[in-house]
Amino acid sequence: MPGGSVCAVDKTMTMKDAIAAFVHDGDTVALEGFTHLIPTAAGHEIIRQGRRDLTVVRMTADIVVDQMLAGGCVTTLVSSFVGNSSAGSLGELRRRIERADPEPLDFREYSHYGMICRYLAGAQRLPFYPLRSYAGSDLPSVNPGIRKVRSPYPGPDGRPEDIHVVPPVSPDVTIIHAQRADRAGNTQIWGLTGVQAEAVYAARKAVVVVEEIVGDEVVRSDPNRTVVPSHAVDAVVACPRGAHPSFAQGYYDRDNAFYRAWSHISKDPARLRDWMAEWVYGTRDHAEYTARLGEDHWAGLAVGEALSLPVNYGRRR
Amino acid sequence: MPGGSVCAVDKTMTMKDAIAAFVHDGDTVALEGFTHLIPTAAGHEIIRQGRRDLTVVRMTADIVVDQMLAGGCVTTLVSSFVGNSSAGSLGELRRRIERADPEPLDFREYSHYGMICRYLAGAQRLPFYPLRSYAGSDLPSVNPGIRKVRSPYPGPDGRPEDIHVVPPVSPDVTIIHAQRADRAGNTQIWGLTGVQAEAVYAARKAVVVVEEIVGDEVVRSDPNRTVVPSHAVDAVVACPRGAHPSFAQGYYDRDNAFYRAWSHISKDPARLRDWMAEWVYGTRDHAEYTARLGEDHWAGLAVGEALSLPVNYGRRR
Amino acid sequence: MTAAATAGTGGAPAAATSSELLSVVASRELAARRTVFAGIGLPTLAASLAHLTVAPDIEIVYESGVCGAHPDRLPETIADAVLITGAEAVLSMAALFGSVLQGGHIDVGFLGAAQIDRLGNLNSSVIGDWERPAVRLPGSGGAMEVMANSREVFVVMRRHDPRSFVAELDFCTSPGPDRALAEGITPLGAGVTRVITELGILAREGVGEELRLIAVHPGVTAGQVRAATGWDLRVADDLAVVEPPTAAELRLLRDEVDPGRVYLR
Amino acid sequence: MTAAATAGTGGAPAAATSSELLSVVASRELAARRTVFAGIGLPTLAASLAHLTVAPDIEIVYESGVCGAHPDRLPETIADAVLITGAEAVLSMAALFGSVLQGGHIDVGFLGAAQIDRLGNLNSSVIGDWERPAVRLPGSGGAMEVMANSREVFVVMRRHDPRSFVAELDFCTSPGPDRALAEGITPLGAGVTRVITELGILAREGVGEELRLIAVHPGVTAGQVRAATGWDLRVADDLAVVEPPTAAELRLLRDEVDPGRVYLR
Repeated sequence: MPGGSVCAVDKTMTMKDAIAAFVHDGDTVALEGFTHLIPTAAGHEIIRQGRRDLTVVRMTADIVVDQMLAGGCVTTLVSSFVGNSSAGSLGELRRRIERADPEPLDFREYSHYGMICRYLAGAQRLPFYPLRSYAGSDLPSVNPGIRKVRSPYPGPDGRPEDIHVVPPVSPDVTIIHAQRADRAGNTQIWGLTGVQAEAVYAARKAVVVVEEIVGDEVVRSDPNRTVVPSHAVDAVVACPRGAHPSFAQGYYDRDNAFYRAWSHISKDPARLRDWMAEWVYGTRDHAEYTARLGEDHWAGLAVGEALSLPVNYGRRR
Repeated sequence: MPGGSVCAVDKTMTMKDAIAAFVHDGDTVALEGFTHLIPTAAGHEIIRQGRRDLTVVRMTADIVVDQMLAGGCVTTLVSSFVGNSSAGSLGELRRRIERADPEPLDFREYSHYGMICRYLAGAQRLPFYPLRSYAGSDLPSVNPGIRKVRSPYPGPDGRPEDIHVVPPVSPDVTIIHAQRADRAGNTQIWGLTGVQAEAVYAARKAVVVVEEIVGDEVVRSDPNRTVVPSHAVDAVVACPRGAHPSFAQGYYDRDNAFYRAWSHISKDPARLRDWMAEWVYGTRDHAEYTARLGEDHWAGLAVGEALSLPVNYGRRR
Repeated sequence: MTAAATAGTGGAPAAATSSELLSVVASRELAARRTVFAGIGLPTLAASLAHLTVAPDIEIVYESGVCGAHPDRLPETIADAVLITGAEAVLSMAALFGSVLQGGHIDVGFLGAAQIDRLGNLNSSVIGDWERPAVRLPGSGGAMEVMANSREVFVVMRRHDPRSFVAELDFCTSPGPDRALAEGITPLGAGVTRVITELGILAREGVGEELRLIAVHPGVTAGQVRAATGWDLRVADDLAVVEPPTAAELRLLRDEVDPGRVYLR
Repeated sequence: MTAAATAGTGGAPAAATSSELLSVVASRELAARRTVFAGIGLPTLAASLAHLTVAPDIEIVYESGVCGAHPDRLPETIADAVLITGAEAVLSMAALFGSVLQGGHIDVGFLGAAQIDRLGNLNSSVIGDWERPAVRLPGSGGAMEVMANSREVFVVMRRHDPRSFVAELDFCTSPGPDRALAEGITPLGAGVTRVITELGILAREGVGEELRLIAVHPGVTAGQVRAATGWDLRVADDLAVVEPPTAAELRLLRDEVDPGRVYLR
């Protein structure tokens, strides 16, 4: 049988090369990570490379989406929550939607589970996915993508039963952030795993950004921890602290002060422009961004140790 | 905030009490575990307690189902694979289906993914679940449960698209075997996790049989390992080696010799009757069954150590 | 000996703040409930206090996937790292929304909103027109799913005024069962059954029922609440006065639930 | 330096057994394939040999949920514990069948069957009538899904006789694309494209095509194969003779893939 000694395909790339190779003008790009492991660094590199006319798919359109809007990358947004977490508003997004300033935003609005089901349908190559949301909501009246199907089975009361459905989403590329992967792309996540696996399987191509690339033996010591197997991954990018200002469980904590600050930064177009100039256009890459934040800043986000107890996978004797 | 010191509900029960409380004549009972962690001991206790007229739902109807058929417990079987793994045949099942001997068996046949989708629909409280199986198969002609739905979205070629669907299954009780749980029912499984979580969520009640009950701190050191949370569990039964002749990753290996032997035992009704008398009716409980197998036998199934490397969940400083 | 029993001893605590009042009143409504779908803030405070008083077996489920959290610090978001370390389970969002929430495992869901109407329908999407709103709010998130799939929904509204309690929503994000049934679809739960505000408690029994004022805080009159409500609010014949937070409740809230006063500000 | 290149040195190995022959021939057909959905037995041997020869990047996916297995012993079942320890990933069956298989990630699926017809439709359910069969076989398992969702399907049949290669199936468990299209449903893949037997290799290009005999093993004639087939089997104009297993292939199979001869018996 093929053993561990055989070299698997090496999919590691720099962030610059991965974005250049897998994100093109006009693409549909999913960025996932629910509060945890938000692929911010990838979003910044998309802005630096000046991508245009993107359709961005993201359940929680938060800071990184506001930044991509400010970078002029996005014409269409598919989302179920457009806010700066519980910390306030997204200034650029609100200007785009409320006043078409500086230009209109094509917003396709769903609910959280509607977005999850769109990924599930995309991942499972289904024409639609049924869900018990939307009945009586005004959302279907502004989103023709939300439709209904009649069940071929009688309902609980014996009469015909209708249920809402959403269509699949099949991004050109999905980008996620994770704690670690091997060079072939076997990706391990712990803590909140969100909708990352479904978003990757729904996409034509997938880029995984990780805190660290680890040896095969690390991944293989715990195969249940692998949330995305290598066959679904096209590029692996090592980018420590690439999820800032969100957090990476066991690596660094959420930068809550930055979330609160963002509402003020993004509210003022001039201040937002300055911030983008300094932190995105004014940094070569994420390493420069993290260095500019400074080690004192990172020390404030450092976390202590709470190790999982090992389990025995067993070995035939 | 509520801390770890608060006592959660204790759901531990003996196997005898759990089967008496949660399995009734005429019930629909799902037993899941795909090759790994098959709840054999629970099946034996159902036989000992003389349950009748059960509808058994199990993807792979294998040895434990053949035994429950021989015990006269089952009138209806819902399954996608009726065979003794790759080791041969199920004698009692074949007699029931091929010759209605000693009585007919109502067999509702699906494919593996059809069964998985029935559990998914049950767990998600959906009227149906769509899947790309069954087109052109003869199975829908003998199973009116398999139907079709027209998608409300145009197909890839712009024309209307049809897709097959299966109905939900909502067992009265689902029984699974797992490596470990806490007393409240937070259940951790590693290795093959099969369809256990979906089968539990699809059911009205759930019984989890485990190799060992562990302290809260063990489960909580690794919450991503919890496949079934306590809110979905009604009883926790400690029953070491309760999955024999199947295996429990990290605890004991598969008894392949028994699988091969079963084809011969079950082929001969007299021999099958003797086996049932000795090993099921002739044992008070699973502890007596495992003791009768003998420590030499168990030594042959023992496994060595291959520990997962720990991950850091982190702690705020 | 329960914590609630011991916390009643000692000197009288300071008067309750608005946050404390809402948390305590909401916690009492959770008596005997088992599973609560809660966001961070007052709902978490209420559920945590209920755990120490009227609902010892309560489990808080967070939209992010966490079940049975045992944080050693008060979380600042529904996905705070401290909720994960030491939790009993972390589920994928597909499992959480599909099997747990839509599967029917939630007894009480907590929701907030910018607008609520007499049937407990909620708006968290826009003020004004959806296409070009005066104010773009965050949208549904999981609110629509919490409404459709929880057995009942509690709403905590700090502000009780005619701009929030409206005769007609600008947009219906999360519909109660009446609107769903009008479409021929039967939801699992009863929709909003309790609205807890700075003025009192509104209640609704289920399908076809309007919210009614069932209790006012001490010193508040039914007339004041009706004036603060944008529709002709019905008042219960047996209108009660809310029992103020007890010394025991306040001590638990201040000393055990939120000693750092992250949410009790 | 590849293993295949080095294994050719040394003395001539013993002649190939039937199992070895089928494994070697199947392995060659996997050239440049990436993901293979395989059961235990000959398919695993073929994929493992292909990994060492014509398809170094091949990944075997097992129906039980295992991806990227690195067993230190030869597995006896698709869910053998030795497949899990050291694997790259273990998925739930819902993810495996939903996202991996139905999601379209499988290049080649391996299937067996009791009966196959000229279009590559397969029966693994019953001999005789479904209601009261002469022989009840295991049924679909995941076979129907492998057929519908793999880009192509390879069938390995030890026995090549008119009882297995039939004009009309007793029951169609796993239909090829022609039968699905007749129902107006377009499947992902081409259905069965290769059938490897003790007599030779049958091939089929895709929709609307019948299986044709494209190669025979040394010493076998087209007439023999036609006589062993229950329909009027077409024979390729350029009928080839299968190159026998090379010494290198046999050494790899015997020394590295199945040294314990678990399946090569």
